[in-house]
Amino acid sequence: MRPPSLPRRDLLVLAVLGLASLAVPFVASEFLMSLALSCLMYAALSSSWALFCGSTRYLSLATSAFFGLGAYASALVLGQLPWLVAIGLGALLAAAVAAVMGAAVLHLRGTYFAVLTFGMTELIHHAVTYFEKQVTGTVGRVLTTVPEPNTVYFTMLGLAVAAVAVSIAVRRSRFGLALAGIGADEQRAQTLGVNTRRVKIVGFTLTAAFAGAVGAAMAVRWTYIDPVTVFNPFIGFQTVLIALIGGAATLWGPLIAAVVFSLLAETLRLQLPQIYMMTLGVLLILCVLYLPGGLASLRWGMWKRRVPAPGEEGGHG
Amino acid sequence: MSPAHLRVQGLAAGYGGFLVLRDLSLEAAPGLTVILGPNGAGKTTLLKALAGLIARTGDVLLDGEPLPPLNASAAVRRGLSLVPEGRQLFAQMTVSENLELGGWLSTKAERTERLQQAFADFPKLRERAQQLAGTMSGGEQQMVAVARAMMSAPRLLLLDEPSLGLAPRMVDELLAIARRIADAGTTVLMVEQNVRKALAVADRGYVLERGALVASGPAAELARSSAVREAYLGPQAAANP
Amino acid sequence: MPLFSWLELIASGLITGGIYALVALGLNLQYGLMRILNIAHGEFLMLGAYLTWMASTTLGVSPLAMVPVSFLVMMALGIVIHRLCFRRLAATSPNLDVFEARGLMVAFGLMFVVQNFASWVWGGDLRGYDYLAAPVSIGGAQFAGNKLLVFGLALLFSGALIVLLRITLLGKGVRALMQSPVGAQLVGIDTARLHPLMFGVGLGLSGMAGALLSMAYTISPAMGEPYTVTALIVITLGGFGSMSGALLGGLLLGVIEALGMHFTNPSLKALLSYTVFIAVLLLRPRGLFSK
Amino acid sequence: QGAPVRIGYAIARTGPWTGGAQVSQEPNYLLWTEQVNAAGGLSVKGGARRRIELISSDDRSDMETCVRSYEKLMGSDKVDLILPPWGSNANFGIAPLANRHGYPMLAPTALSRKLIDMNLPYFFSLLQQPDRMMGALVDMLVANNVKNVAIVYMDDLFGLENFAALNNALKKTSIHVLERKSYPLGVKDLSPVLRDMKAMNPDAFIGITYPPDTILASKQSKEIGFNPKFFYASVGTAFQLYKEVMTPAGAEGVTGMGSWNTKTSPGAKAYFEAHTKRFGKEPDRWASGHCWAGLEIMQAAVAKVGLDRKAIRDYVANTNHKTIVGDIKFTGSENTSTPGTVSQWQKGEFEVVWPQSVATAKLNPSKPAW
Amino acid sequence: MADALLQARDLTVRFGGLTAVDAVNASLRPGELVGIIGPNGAGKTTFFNAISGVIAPTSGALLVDGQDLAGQGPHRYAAHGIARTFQTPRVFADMTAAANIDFGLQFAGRLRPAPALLPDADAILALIGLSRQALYPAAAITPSQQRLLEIGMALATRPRILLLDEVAAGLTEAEVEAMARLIRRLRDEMGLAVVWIEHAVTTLLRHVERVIVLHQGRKIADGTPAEVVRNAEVVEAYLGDEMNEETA
Ligand SMILES: Nc1ncnc2c1ncn2[C@@H]1O[C@H](COP(=O)(O)OP(=O)(O)OP(=O)(O)O)[C@@H](O)[C@H]1O
Ligand SMILES: Nc1ncnc2c1ncn2[C@@H]1O[C@H](COP(=O)(O)OP(=O)(O)OP(=O)(O)O)[C@@H](O)[C@H]1O
Ligand SMILES: [Mg+2]
Ligand SMILES: [Mg+2]
Repeated sequence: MRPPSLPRRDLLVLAVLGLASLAVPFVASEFLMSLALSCLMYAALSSSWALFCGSTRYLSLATSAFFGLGAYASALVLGQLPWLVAIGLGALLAAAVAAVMGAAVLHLRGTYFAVLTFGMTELIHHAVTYFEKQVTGTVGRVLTTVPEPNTVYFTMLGLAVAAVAVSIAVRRSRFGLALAGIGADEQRAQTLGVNTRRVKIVGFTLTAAFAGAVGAAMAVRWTYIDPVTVFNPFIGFQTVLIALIGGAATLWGPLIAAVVFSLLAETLRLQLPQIYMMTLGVLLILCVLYLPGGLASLRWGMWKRRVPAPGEEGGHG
Repeated sequence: MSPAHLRVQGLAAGYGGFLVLRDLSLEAAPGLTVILGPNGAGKTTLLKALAGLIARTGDVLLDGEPLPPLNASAAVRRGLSLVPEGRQLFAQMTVSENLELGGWLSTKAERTERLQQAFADFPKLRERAQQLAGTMSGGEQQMVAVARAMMSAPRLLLLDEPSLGLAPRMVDELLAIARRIADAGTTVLMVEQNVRKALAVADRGYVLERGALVASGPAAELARSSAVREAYLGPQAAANP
Repeated sequence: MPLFSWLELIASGLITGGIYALVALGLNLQYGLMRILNIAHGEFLMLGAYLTWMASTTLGVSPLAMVPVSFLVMMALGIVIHRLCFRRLAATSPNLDVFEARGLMVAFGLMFVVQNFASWVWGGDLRGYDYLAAPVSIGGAQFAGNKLLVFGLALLFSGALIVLLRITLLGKGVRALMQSPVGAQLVGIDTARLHPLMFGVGLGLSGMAGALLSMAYTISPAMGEPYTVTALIVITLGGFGSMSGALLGGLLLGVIEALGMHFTNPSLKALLSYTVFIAVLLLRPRGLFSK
Repeated sequence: QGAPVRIGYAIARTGPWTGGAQVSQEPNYLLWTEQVNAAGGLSVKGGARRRIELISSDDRSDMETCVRSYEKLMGSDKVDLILPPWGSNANFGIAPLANRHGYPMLAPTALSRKLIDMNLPYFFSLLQQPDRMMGALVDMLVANNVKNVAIVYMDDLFGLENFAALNNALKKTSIHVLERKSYPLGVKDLSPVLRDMKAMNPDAFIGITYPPDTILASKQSKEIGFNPKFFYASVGTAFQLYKEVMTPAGAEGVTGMGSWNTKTSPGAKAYFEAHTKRFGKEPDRWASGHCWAGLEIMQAAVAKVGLDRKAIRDYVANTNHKTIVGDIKFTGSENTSTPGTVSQWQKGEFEVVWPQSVATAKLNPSKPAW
Repeated sequence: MADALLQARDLTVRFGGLTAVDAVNASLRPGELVGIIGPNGAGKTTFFNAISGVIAPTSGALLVDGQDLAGQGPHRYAAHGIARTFQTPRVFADMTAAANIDFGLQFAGRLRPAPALLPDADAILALIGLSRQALYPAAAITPSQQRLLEIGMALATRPRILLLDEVAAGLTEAEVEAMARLIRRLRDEMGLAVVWIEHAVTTLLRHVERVIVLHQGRKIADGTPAEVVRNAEVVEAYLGDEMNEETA
């Protein structure tokens, strides 16, 4: 399963993309920069999501929980602590919660897991609401000390690059192979020596750390955060959708989809908001039906000829 | 209800353009017919094509009436029933639910009656009626598969390696059941790897190799034929009658 | 608190619970039996509600008459959707797990499509109308007429579905079909018909629930999600695919929430429901009432 | 005629914010633009009349999209003016941004003391803040000898701030609070709470609620026969929908947040009629009026000082504005001249009944049974 | 038995009211080739599941290298050198045959010394005779080839103990014979201890040194093939007149 692809090539592509993005704030308009920021946000979220969920096929809908926790973490400490520390704390908080959550729910598979992570997200959302109301007497927080837009942009760029770089590294590692084995047949992987429980928890935690860091960085753009905004399940849904449309099992798929998605969103949204959302829905359905490997499989499908598979049976219903 | 007469003429079938069977003709008269052949000969492909699970060309006549291709449920309605390779049980449902579903096209009364017959044939299943089929042992699942196929009271029963995974005693019992079914008026067409035992109970047999029939005749004759003995019964069987 | 008030409180919990059970019917069929976690469930319910609202405010049709109409319209829609999406999905998924995951994604897509279609056609405004809102007094306790109606029909439809699935093999047939499509064909199930039909019925039930709910609640294009979540919680409590479990689960949830609201406050309601939901999933994933 | 004046905004056309945005806000933007353009354009200082070109987009009820849209409008498109998005949350995100870019912002649907306290020079909030609205309500209750009240409120910024203001105001009176219950957004059933309250038989019920819950609480109170003398529900009572869902007879006597109607001023009447004619639906009797007032202020400012945004800001901050909802004057970001008000449904109209100075009808101190 | 590789003590597995494995005591010495037979549902597969960590035994101990592994995850068993195949093949369907083998090498296989016979994936594929199919996706090869691949995957974990569950199912007698020869080779050339479940008794009994017979979860016999075929209880429960034919 370890792809014989050249990590050098992947790293090179990543470096070029990263450097190009580095230039954006100096050459592009403010709007393009904010568009790029949102691309980067979804690239970071969905690449890191796919890192674990794509290969293990554990469909987590908890991204918004980690995102929200990260946002709250930075809202709490920003002002007292420096920016990067706040980002780190966001990642740490999300990772800690993910480790506990993972230990509790990662024995369930399939839609059980999806539904459960959704439920957990809502639980965290309501628990934070209740806590804030009881303890601080209000639900939202105003962020008064916010960094320069450029700082936010470079941070997000760093996170996106890190997410892809980690994905490249993981794909080349035994850890990545273990994740793929879990996705194929978990128990079989166990009998071949994989400590699946540990691998899953580590993977889930890693994914969560990225979402937490992204949440911590994004919070400052909104000045005011409240649970409804930062725990919005749609952040999680969109992450999943982007990853799947791009191809959750591929390295570049989520990134490609994040770009396509953001551009499409920007163009269609202006004239035809509902049509945009409907297009997104239709696109998703078409992808699932006709391109189960995601956008990324479009290109690779052309030159990577598949070995003829005589045993292609299947069919459900 | 009279036993069915199956006539196959010029049958071709395969997977995605790759033909496994070409221009195959055979007949299953009332009684028990066995099909022998090495791995990959196309035995399973033949049964799947007959049951309407895969595309085919050629004529398949049941009592002179053609069976529509690629329509498994229509074939069942016409009285055909297949115990497939891989069993295809409903793993997350109980044994009794699996059996009930075998009688999908029958009335409730018929189902109740046949369920009792199935339990009589396989007492183990009565004991385990409430166990999930997927948790049964390999051999037990095979029993469920056979019993389920019987629930539709078929006129033509197709069995694909029914003895797979069964203990020797069970193989004997199962073949005895197949014989009894045939005697009771159901036409049985059976693929078996357990050549010696199968030929002992069958009326007639065919030998299939690389998609074509290479021998046929009464079972006793086939059992005596040295070609069959050498190919399927191993050297010591040939030496030791 | 006097006994009478207790009874009243429990009765109001039961009524809400009946509505929960009603909301869960369609999803229970689709997810419990067919493994299609139709996350767009609430959206189809919303369509049923809009149909009813439109017919009643513009054409003057009685909302009650729209209940069967919504059922049929949504059932037809369901069959079309099945033809367009799930048929292919079922044919190409290598196993049930993959089918489930992909089905969930398709349902997400449907959610976007339907919700935004509604917002495009009807706008984002909140809508509502007045129908049978007059209180009815039962033994001194008062309940809205429309809620009682909804409750009664919820019980009726749940009951009918329970009986139908018990005396016929339909429900088992659908489950069988999902577990082994080949096996299902081999026992004579016409898989090409049964699958779309049951999906259609599921959607029809959602549409019907929407028609009934529009009598008692305000409607908007974004109203669906909470109903999907409620339905999910209810069928989890009852055990996926168990109609009687969902009815009991719904009633129980209604009563728990009513009591919870009385003793604490509604803010804790969401926390309470999700805690129950997660606890059941973790501790009794086959539902509260499974043996 | 010169180049058009480009005015930009983003607002919810899809997602959960749509309901509010499409009732109280965007229709007004569109109506105003049409009217101004029909009259030959916006008069800009120096006498020229220039057409208005609206540059708008959907914020999808999503903070990030909203922020990005305004960054585009102010940073890249460099529009002449902006109009605010809908709701406190979005305004929290946009206000500092607008301030940084030096765009004056007259927000019709931002209601939070915290936002005022951020002291952003370019930000102005048109609605009365919680202390005023709750103060007026409590004054009214005291004047009508209310002895005790039961309160439900929503768990969000709006609910909590209003609840706090209400408590503050009540503290200064002898009114007894029998019950306080909070509820989460999206509640589907309040009847257990309402039944408890009915058993306590309070003189007044106060709901700090959003439109769906306002209707839910009203319907369920009707259903259980909960008939306090005062039935107050904050947001949504001022909507046409309320009267339709509850029927005019059912709505009779219900009080809530409202501050104007056709009797308030001739301008208000003209606005109301134009709106109803244009969209086939009535504007709500609270935020819509303030939204329109904000547009009037903007229009006057441009006529007076042109499109210099710093000058507009100074003008807005230092002038006593005449608007359809009465005089508006800002102290910092807050509108301190519109008094807190209470309105009440009477024969199909949401009459302002408190304080007397702006009342359009006399308060009916005892709501008829549902 | 001090030199036992693996020792089950009173190993019991219950499913609700059903006792699938009932207080079984058994041990396995290095380099032994042991057969397990018994009627359908006797508990053979369940016994394998319990001694490979796939299910936790209800009670009893399982000593490997003097350590009780009962209740631990399958990866621990793999690390101790216990490898198995599944009765219904469970290969990684989307991966190539070579990648399936490689998987075992990367995990349990990495922890254990490489035997000279099986240094890498290619050697393993050659041994099981699937070199030609190395780059086929595992889903595309036949069930009997998948069973071979299962053996290859087990070998890739570089085990000391190999548990084979009906690897010869569905084969003709000649093919069963070939399979038996492969198994003997593994034992002879690599010194593996092999436990082999198979219903093809005639062949099985010819190749193994010791047979364990399970019946209704209990061990009813444990001895040389010759002893076992003479055991009346075994004949009654399992063999029927299978061996009569053979000896006739
Ligand atoms: N789903 C499939 N797709 C492509 N080729 C297949 C498929 N199933 C079987 N084949 C091929 O068709 C040929 C005949 O297979 P079939 O299963 O009919 O043989 P069989 O006689 O039943 O063998 P066995 O004794 O192993 O069951 C084989 O060469 C096999 O590789
Ligand atoms: N998960 C389970 N739940 C309930 N019963 C089970 C479960 N797994 C196995 N059983 C039962 O335990 C018994 C032993 O099963 P096992 O699979 O070990 O038999 P086996 O000896 O391998 O039989 P076969 O030769 O048919 O494969 C069987 O009767 C089976 O039905
Ligand atoms: Mg076959
Ligand atoms: Mg077994």
